Amino acid sequence: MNDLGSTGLRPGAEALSHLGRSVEAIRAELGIDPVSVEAIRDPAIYALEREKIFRRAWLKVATAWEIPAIGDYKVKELPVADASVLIVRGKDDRIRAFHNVCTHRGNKVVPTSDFETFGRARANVVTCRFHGWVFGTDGPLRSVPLEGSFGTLDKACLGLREIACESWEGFVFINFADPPEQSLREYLGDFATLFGGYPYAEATTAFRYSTVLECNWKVALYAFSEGYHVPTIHAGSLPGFRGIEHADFKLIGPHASSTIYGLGMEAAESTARFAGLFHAGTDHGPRPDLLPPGINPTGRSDFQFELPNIFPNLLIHLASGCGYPGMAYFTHQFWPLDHGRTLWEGINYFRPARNAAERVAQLHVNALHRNAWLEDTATMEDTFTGIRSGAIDEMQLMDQEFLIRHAARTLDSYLAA
Amino acid sequence: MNDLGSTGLRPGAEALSHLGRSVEAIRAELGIDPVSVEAIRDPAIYALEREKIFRRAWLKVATAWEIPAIGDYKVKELPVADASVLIVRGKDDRIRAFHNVCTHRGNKVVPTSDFETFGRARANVVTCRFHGWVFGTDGPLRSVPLEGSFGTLDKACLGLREIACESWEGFVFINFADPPEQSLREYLGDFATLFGGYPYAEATTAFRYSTVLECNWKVALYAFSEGYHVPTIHAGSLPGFRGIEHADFKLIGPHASSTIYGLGMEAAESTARFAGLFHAGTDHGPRPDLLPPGINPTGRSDFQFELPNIFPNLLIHLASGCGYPGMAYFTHQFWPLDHGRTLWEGINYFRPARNAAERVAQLHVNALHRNAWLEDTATMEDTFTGIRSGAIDEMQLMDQEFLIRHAARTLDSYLAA
Amino acid sequence: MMSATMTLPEGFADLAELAARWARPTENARSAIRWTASAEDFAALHAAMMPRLDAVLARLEGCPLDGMDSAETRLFCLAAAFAEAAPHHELYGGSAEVPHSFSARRFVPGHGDTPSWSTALR
Amino acid sequence: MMSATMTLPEGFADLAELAARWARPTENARSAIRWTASAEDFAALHAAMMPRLDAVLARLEGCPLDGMDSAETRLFCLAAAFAEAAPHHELYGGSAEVPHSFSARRFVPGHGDTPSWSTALR
Repeated sequence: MNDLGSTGLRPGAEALSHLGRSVEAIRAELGIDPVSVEAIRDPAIYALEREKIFRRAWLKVATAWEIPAIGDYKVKELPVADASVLIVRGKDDRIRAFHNVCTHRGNKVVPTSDFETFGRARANVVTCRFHGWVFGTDGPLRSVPLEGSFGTLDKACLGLREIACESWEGFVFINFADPPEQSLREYLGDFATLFGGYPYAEATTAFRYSTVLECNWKVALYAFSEGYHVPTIHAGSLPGFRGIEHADFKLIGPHASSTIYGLGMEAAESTARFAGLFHAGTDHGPRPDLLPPGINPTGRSDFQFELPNIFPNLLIHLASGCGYPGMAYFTHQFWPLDHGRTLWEGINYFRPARNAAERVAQLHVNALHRNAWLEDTATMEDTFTGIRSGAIDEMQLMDQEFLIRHAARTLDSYLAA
Repeated sequence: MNDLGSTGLRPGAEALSHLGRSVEAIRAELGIDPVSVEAIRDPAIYALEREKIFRRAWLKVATAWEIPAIGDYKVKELPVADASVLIVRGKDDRIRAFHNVCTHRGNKVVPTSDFETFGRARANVVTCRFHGWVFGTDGPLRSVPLEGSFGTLDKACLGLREIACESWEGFVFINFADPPEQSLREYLGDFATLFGGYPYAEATTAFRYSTVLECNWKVALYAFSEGYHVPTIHAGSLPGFRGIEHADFKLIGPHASSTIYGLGMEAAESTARFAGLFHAGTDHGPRPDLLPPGINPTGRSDFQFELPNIFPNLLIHLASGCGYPGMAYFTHQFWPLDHGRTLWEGINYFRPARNAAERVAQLHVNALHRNAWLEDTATMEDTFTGIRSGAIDEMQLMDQEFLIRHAARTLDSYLAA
Repeated sequence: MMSATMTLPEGFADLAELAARWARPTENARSAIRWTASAEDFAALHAAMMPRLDAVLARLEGCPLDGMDSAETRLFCLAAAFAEAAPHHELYGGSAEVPHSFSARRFVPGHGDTPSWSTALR
Repeated sequence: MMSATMTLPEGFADLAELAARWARPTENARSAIRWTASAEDFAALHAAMMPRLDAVLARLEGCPLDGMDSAETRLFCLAAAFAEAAPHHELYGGSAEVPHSFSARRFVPGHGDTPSWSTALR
């Protein structure tokens, strides 16, 4: 099942067969020993992670469809990098990222109170409220009140400070390194091929949740990186989700992926009715044919979703309507706020409802999945307390937890670099 | 009065006469100078206390009668030690303590939302909800779902992490040191003799109160460690409690004790009626004869209760029905949550009511005492604010406040060790 | 149970109105009522209950905690409310708060939602 | 808008009382109501709505999201409340909380105050 080189592959799948790993190969490559919890427990390691991972890796901060029109912007607060980042679509339709910092004396150009703030720049400029300095959405400093009163002012050098920003499939990434060691495409490598070609941009209806968890960011990341917990943690919201198989292990440089197969949940009475609405048409029904060929390469009918770990802090669960009824995909991100606090963001993506009934059905599936997330997040603060207590020095990891093992090794290699 | 070597002692009292101190002896031994408030004010000292006191001293965390049946457990959250502790009565009737931490990846085995959680383990096992690992109430890891998917798993070494746990007179103590420097009996020393032999376990009807105080834990401890405040603070709930005498000072290594004598309160009309119910029989009436001989050694008829300070954070006010009508004893504990936050726990213990009228009388006395506690706790946050303000650098301490002076010295000696 | 009957044992019917106002099974429920009471409420409760206290306690002395019928339980709940409320009339000048005290709302009784006749308060 | 009309589309007048109790335009408003509901409330909503669900959805299938009149919007809001409340009856034993879960109050929906019929949820 884990051997992607088997017969009966979908066209194009063999091109990625070098990513696949059998359980034996995973064990040989990543080892079977318990993994130290020190990287979770030690605040000094968190200080290193800020420098060597979050200031060096490509980080997803937006999607193109969040800021669809010229002048649309998003501000994202990233305490892990001591940064407030302005992501804005310029007059040339290009998306750029800047430090949201006025070059005059350091005030925020766009004031914010939440971790994410959306808005639209009128006349393609943003104006700092402190003294009225005006910047173009493409960066340059356009005007300065009482400019003559500055003894000297090299306006050409005082544009917004740009941050490297590139997109893949509509997902917008930034990189704080100047310049980054690799382009985004190089950084994603085979992952970009494995997940490429799906019409992500068509699933623009998003239900977003976030919460601040009192735990290290990796506790949250790891809890969402395996299917071993599904029969226990989700006994409430996903009853009968027992035939689950976590398989098709793939290693992709710093990234990794795997597939959840299964018979799905025993749908409750209302869920069955709402699912029926989705399954009646091709817009929201299961579309395994849209999956890139390296995902579910043998075309199994019990495919649920693909579960990758995109280094360092992004998951894209690609379902194409096969898992939760009507859902195209969902994403998670884990943003450290400090060593023991994490902003978790979960987003459910659907294709636009064509009528009010479809929206109601989306609200039902969204609520079910939000509830499953409430079950997931219940363990995280307890786990961090447990690890801090010193009661255990290692995590025991089984095969289905290989994404954790792989992420821990990648983290180690970044910190050692 | 403070000289325990005087004539007319109760049988057995002279064996503990070496603990007694006259006022002059207390002044000579502990000094008379003001005491610095720095240990209360400085967060760095709190960090030291966590390491050198709370990870080294024996801490009372439960009573045997809270978990009377096989499989009964209590979970106690102890942020001062970054720990969640599972205290459980095993199939062999032995009470053990464990870190409430799953050895798989660190989740809490028993989920909790309060500082204390009670429950019963079915079939003498506890099961982690995250992935279904099962542990015996005596510690061993019993079963692991999908055990074959772990490349290696030494189940014999993955039992719950045990914490040293010993009992004295039904009070259950733990010690985070591995191994502890002393047994519990050695640690309690003469205190175990002084307070030993009272039928604590027969007073199983408990009324418990707790609150989170915005103050350093020692502010709360010290406020409950002296009788000097009674005529002022308790003018409302204990009117006429004026003949109070705080005497019989005793030093017992890191612990200390003293006695409150007095004529008791001027009982209000209803209180007199309820007290009459208790005083009619021997079950709830004053039983000075049950007091261990070192307490009230001369058999004074105005004995109210014995007030010890058991290092670092426990008080057992032993009254044997002589103080508040019908009350056998009451305890206080002070658990640091951080430098400036404290969980206070107060428990009133009565012998079981033999009928509904006795329970009503207990509710009355319990309410009076709870109200007195509301008067006590009113000062604590203000005191801490005052100390943090820097307006004073020292506390002025009189003779009846010697338990504070002694506790401060004991703390210093632990921190210096 | 509380909604099942509003009766009191024979001979205590005169306390029915007081019971409707004050009798509740748990400390939390009784505290909530007490916190909203006026000096007049406390005085009225005291004036009505104090002369009847001997009779009430004598009746309850015949009741084991775990064997009361619903009328006895209701009398117990009224007596419990009086036991807790009396100091407010006798000592606190009719104030629902203990004077010069910490906020009673911040005290968490571990037994707050347990029926006060329970034999398992430990 | 919600206060302007309390009517439902023709043929759905039998759901008026349920709509008064449950129909709200946003996820935050519906969650606030759901968190105070009892097992009986969830059972009653389920018993009333489930037999009518086909008719409700058929009616709403004819409505574009950005073109509903106020009666249709109210029917939509009731259906939305049912869509979110049904699991509490069907899966959670009538509990307003998801059993063994993180506090739902700590989850912040980015769209929490946006009308749920908005076409601009992104």
